[in-house]
Amino acid sequence: MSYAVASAAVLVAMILVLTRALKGPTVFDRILAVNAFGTLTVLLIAVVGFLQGRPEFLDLALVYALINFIGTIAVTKFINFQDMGHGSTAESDPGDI
Amino acid sequence: MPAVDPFYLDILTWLFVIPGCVLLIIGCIGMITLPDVFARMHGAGIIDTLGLELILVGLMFQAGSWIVAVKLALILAFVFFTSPTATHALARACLGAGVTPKVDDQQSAALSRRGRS
Amino acid sequence: MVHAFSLACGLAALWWLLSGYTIPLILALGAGSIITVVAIAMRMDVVDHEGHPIHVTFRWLTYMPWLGKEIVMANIDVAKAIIFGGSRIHPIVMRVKATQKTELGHVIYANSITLTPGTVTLAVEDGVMTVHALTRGGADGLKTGEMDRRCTAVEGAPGGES
Amino acid sequence: MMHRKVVLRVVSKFLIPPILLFALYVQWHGDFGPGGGFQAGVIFGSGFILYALLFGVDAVKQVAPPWLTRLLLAIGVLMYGGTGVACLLLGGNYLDYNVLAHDPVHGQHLGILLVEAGVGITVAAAMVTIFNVFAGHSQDGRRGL
Amino acid sequence: MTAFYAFFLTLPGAAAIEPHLPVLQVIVPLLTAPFCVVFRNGRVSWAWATAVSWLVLFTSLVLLGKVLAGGMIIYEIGNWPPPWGIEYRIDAANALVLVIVSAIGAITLPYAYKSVEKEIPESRTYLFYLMYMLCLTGLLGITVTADAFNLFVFLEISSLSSYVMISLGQSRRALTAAYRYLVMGTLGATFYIIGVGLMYMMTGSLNMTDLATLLPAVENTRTVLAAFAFVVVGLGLKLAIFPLHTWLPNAYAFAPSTVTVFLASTATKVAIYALLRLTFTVFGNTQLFATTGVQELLIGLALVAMFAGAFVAIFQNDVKRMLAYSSVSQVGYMVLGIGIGTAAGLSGGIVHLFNHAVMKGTAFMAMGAMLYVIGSVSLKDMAGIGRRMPVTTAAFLVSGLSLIGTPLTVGFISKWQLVQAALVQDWWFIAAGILLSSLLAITYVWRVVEVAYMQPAPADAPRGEAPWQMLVPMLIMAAATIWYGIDGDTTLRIAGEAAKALIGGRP
Amino acid sequence: MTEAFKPIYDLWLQFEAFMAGPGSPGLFGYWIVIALMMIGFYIVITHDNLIKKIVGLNVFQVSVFLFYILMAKVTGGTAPILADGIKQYSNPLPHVLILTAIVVGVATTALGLALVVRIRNAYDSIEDDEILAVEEAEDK
Amino acid sequence: MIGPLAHMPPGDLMVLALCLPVIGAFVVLGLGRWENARDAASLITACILFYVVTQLYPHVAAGSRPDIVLIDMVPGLSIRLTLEPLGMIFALIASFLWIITTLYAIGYMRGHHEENQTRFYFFFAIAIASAMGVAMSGNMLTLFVFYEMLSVSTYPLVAHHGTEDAKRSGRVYLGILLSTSIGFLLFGMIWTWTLTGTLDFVAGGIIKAEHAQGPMLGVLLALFAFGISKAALMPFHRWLPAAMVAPTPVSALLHAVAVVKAGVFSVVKVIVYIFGIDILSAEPSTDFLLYFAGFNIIAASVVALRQDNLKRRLAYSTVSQLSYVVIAAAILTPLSLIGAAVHIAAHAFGKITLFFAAGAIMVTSHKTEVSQLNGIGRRMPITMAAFTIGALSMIGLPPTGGFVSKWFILQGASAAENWFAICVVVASTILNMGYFIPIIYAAFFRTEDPPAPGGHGHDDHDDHGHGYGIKHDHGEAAWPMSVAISITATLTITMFFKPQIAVGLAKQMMGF
Ligand code: NA
Ligand code: NA
Repeated sequence: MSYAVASAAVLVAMILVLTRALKGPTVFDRILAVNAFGTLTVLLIAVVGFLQGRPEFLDLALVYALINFIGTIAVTKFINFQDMGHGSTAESDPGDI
Repeated sequence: MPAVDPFYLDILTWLFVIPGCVLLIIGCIGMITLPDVFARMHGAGIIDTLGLELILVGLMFQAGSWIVAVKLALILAFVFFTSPTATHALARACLGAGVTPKVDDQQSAALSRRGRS
Repeated sequence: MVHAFSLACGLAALWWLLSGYTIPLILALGAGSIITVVAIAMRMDVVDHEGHPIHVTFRWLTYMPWLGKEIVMANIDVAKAIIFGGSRIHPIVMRVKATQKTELGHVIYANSITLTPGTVTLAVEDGVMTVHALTRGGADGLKTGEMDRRCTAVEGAPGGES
Repeated sequence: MMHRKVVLRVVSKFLIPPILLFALYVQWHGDFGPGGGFQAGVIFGSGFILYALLFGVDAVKQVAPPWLTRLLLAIGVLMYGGTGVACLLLGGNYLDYNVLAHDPVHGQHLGILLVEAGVGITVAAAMVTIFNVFAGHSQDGRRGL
Repeated sequence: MTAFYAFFLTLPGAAAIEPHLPVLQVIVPLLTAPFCVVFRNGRVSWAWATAVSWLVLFTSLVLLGKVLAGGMIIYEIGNWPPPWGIEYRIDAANALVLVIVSAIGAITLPYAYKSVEKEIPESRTYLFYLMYMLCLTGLLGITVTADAFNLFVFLEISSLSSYVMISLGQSRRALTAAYRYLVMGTLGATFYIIGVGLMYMMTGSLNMTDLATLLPAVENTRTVLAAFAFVVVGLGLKLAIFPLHTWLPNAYAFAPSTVTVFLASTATKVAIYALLRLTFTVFGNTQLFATTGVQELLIGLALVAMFAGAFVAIFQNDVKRMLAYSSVSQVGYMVLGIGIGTAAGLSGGIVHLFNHAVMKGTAFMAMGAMLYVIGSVSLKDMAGIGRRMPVTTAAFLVSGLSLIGTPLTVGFISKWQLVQAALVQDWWFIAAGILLSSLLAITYVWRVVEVAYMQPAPADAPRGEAPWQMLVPMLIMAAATIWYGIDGDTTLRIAGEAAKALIGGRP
Repeated sequence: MTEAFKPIYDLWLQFEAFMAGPGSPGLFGYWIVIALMMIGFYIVITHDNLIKKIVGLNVFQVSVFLFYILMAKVTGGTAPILADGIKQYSNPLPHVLILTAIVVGVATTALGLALVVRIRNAYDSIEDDEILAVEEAEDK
Repeated sequence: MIGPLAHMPPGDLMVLALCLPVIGAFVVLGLGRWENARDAASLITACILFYVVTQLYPHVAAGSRPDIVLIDMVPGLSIRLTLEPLGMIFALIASFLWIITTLYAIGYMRGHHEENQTRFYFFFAIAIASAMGVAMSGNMLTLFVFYEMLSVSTYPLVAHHGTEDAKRSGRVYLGILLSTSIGFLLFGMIWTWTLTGTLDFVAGGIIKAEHAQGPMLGVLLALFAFGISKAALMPFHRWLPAAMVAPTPVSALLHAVAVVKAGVFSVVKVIVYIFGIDILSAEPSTDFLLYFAGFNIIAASVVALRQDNLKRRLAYSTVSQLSYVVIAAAILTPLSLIGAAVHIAAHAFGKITLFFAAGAIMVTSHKTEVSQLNGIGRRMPITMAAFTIGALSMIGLPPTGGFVSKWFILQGASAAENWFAICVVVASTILNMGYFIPIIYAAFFRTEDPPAPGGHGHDDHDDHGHGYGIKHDHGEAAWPMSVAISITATLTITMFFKPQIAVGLAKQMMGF
């Protein structure tokens, strides 16, 4: 029961976060939201793993956490000089995070 | 794992999971209601810290084997290290792109513009 | 070399925790894996006091409970701010002193700030952190400098490692 | 000298070795459930990508030179396919591991181990290669993904 | 073909290899592809790919011979019995498609050498050949596999590699074309696996033969109905049936010439084969095709495609694009054959798979040659090209006549078979539609012919033929366009066998 | 439990059953799948931003992964016994399928993003309508 | 059977007859740079071809039907040559008139300083090859192939001048011919094949009562009749006037040698060998053809009356005359069908004479309109005499071939008591007179108009320039043209006195 409650909460949270991801307004809001969504996914995988009695899902959760982190770093690294739809200042240093 | 009455473990789990869920939802609401991306990072912070932690700790009581508990701990540790790092990187990226925080007073407004130096 | 050895030990522990198998094949594979990873890590030049800070382990463990308490408090603070909104939300950008001597120390401090909801480190410079704070409580808590002090303590005596 | 990406650098330096080890753990424990090789490859490759993000593509090219990643890419695929072909040569059908050893169970074990290793190597090498290609190439001075 | 198989058996070692040919057909290109990365040299990769592609062609010819001689070939990967293991199953239908794909693949590579050298930067040519081989692998895999999910995997292997190949085009529009194809292609493939998933849910099997026996029991459930719809729409996207064709014209127009030749002649064909296989083998024992309106839908869309594609083609000034729209129209003929649904209709559709591959290959090869020499395939740059590049233009003319459906070209054979299949069913309007749409084909072909032959060439216009490496494959294809237009019996007979294999004993 | 809350309670039971795995996944899972599918498809179709399209494509694909995971619960769990009594380690099917689909999805996403970057370099835009306008102007 | 080919098997002769013009075409292409050699090659090829065709005549006259299968495409579907009497007539006409037309063309093209002459002779030869193919086709598919080849190969001839106007006309020409043949003819063919499993030309027809009955038969016949738009049944006749932009030798090719002849030839073939007259006369729904053709004759004649441009008037005359063949076939009596066959020949000689004359007038005097021809008979007596003979043949008066064919047609019609056909033939004869007699009258009995002020332009190439650039101080046409005109005019008369070859072959066709 507690797992189900937790998973329900995570799903609700996911929906809330998704609305932010869709609303933006800046690309950074979206990145933040996607990152949070990733964290929630890690949580969901773990909870569902318990719920279904398949703890091997935890490996998957860990992998997901890793990819979430690296993905966020990569996107923030590229966002500054790629200017995905938002004005960047001339002084921005491409290599900098 | 030491043999403990599952009933107490369940109680413990509930004690952790419910606050965790509440914080999770609050953090998400924060991500929606807070004024700008910097402020929303604090909402995300709630999710990444107590929201996640409480639920995972709650699950640990149900682990049933050391190995599962250890894996949960590893996830916790990993998020513990990476989540602030990612948030920090994102904040830097915002400043790098010229997105400055909405702030309440003049001094910090000036600071925020210099913040990326 | 010391760091390489300690890294190998750390990795072996991790392997043991993860695997839990005592089959010779798996153990052999584990040993091979650890050697491979250490070799790659050394090639990458990530095995040093920064990348593998064994020297702070103990002090860090004593710092953790305090940080945990701070995180809980900050969570409650920010949660209130989100729920009740209005005047409780008072975003500011401020600069706080960072007295750590090493980069590792700075990182511990910066991440501690970010890890506590309500404050996010925007920039790390020599001796100064630029921080975005959501609530007055968070900002005031940081201004007391307690966290700075504790992080400096975790860092320990500077210059001892190379 | 204080560097601006200090937080990321220190955290990543700390995380990379465990990540790589975790990848290998997944790799060698993967034969108890198929697909381990792929996940392991992804994790291993991610470790390198994290490194590249921090220290640049050139640094990663020093650790794993392009010729090496390319070679590994090919070796991985060939390990995967070669195991299948080995089955053919030993008189079985393609990927019929039973013929790989005298004992069919050992044969299956060995076959899966080899195939998963091939998959893991391929995926990791592919991730690094793709990242290098996209992050390292630039058109008229602009850096591109 | 059968003789070829007999010849193969006389080769040393043939007996040992022979049982494994179905899997070798796919893994040979798959396992040899990575070497391109190792070579990292355009020329070596080219030579390697060429050698392999001819080996692949050899394999497919042997397989076709074997199928024609002895019926279906079944191969279990890993010796796991279906439904757990993946099974390869070759009958006349896919043996023919294998030959089409591998023959085009083999004949395009010699052509590619010069064309790629001109159109793709040296540093990327090895990547190109790598992708070419992967694409070939994917297409062959789609064709041989009897596993619905495995088909998806191969579909995506071929698609991903084609996206990359298209994006290597010279114009920046190649990038957007590749992107749009990627989006549409991925949607299509995802639709397809949704359909497969639904079938799996109902039957617990992914093996096509297994599905064919299990589906009738559950055919009246909405799930199976939805599965059928998803599969048809998904594959419809891949094969560019109107109105899901929007990705095709730009993808063909802006891809490197070699890619256009290869994809236009093979990719949509294989997708059509997949649709045939799913419709007539997997769902073949159910009544869904006839009762759910899918048949009428396919016929309707095919007719619209035939006209709309050809009509839009008329107004194109870029001839590659014109031919791309013509492909939309020609795909309509093939789908029409599926829609008619009888053995005669199917063989019409299947024979058009082959015939269109040959004629469109010729046409796009001619375009590649023109691009090589005059640097453009725009009508305004083609004035008097008939005299500036007589051989190339003649080859184009042959394929153009075939697109129209002129007798003694392959186009005529397919149209004949299709019209006849429609008339046997008393579907006059379809027969009339096939013929009337040819009139539109006349118009667009004639626009080119007029510019090529009736307009004087500007004095300073570049002239001369493309290198012989390009001419020879082009002429071989043009010759095939005529040869199989004259000897329609061979292809029609195999197509008839294929149709029989697909629909079994039913009429 | 009053009558008024019964439907909500039923829904909850269904949800719980759905999350709990083995057995019938019920309608709940498929609602989610369908919702995700629609959302993803909607994003792909309606958005002009090339990256958003890729995101939509991902959501669409994720719905399929979820779908297969749900199905794994129906059919999974049994290990096939091979001909000469050799037991396989586990039923590879559902996992392999999901994993393969994920690999394909990741590859597609990577390629799509790479294309977007190159498109942006070439057109200075990642808005489909702007790019189309440029291309139409080119056609004339 | 004389000469080197005397002992060649007839099948090989047919292949030779098919290949010769193609070979000639490529020789012409190769000799393109040397005008004289090129034109000589053209002429020599034409002569050899005629010789080859004459070598076939004795076989056919003796009742044998040379037959050879060239290509087996699909079982029941082949490219096959079979020579029967009607085809023999057509082959003889086409190959003979090629010689004359080449002769004429040499004079015309040089006199007119035309461009791209090599292309002209090349495609002319290809068109002849196609016509030979049509004539000798052993089944409907073969006929269709060569029919289409004829359409395509004549396009460059029609659009010869390469002007926008010429190309537009060329498109109309090709557009109508191809769309009707693919839209209707091919449809009808495949339908027939679906019904019968064969497309061979068989005496008595291949469509039997068990294949098709009732209105379906009418629809099928309509598909063939309108699909063969080279027969210029309204409303698909527009291509013929459109093609008037072409040089005159091309008009000759279209109107006399090959194109329209291929059309009516095919119609007769279809009626006789695909349907068979028995099944058609038994089915009332197929009668529409008779009425259509009748309407066509009258309507086209009326239109011709209203044309001032000489070539257009001749073109509409052709539209009308072709329907004589169709109506003759549609009467469905053996006699009328003989008339149809003979009329193909008679019209060929008559109309080619008329076109040659029109072309000669245009090249020599730059006159294109009927209203400009006052008194021209005195400057160009040979030309206008020949024109008169041609006109008489069109009207159907003795001593011309036209009389013979009309005679057969009327006989057939009265035998069938087909009053409609009789009325149409009589009425059209009057109309024909209406548009030919005034020309002859003006040419010989009116005085020449004085030159318009400032209207001089000696080397004006505008051949459809409607009145300006007229030459006034000209004489008879150049000798190659005059010779050609004389020969065709003579043959028109010969057709009256010695109709045996055509009539004999036509009778054989009907099994007499
Ligand atoms: Na195509
Ligand atoms: Na077409």
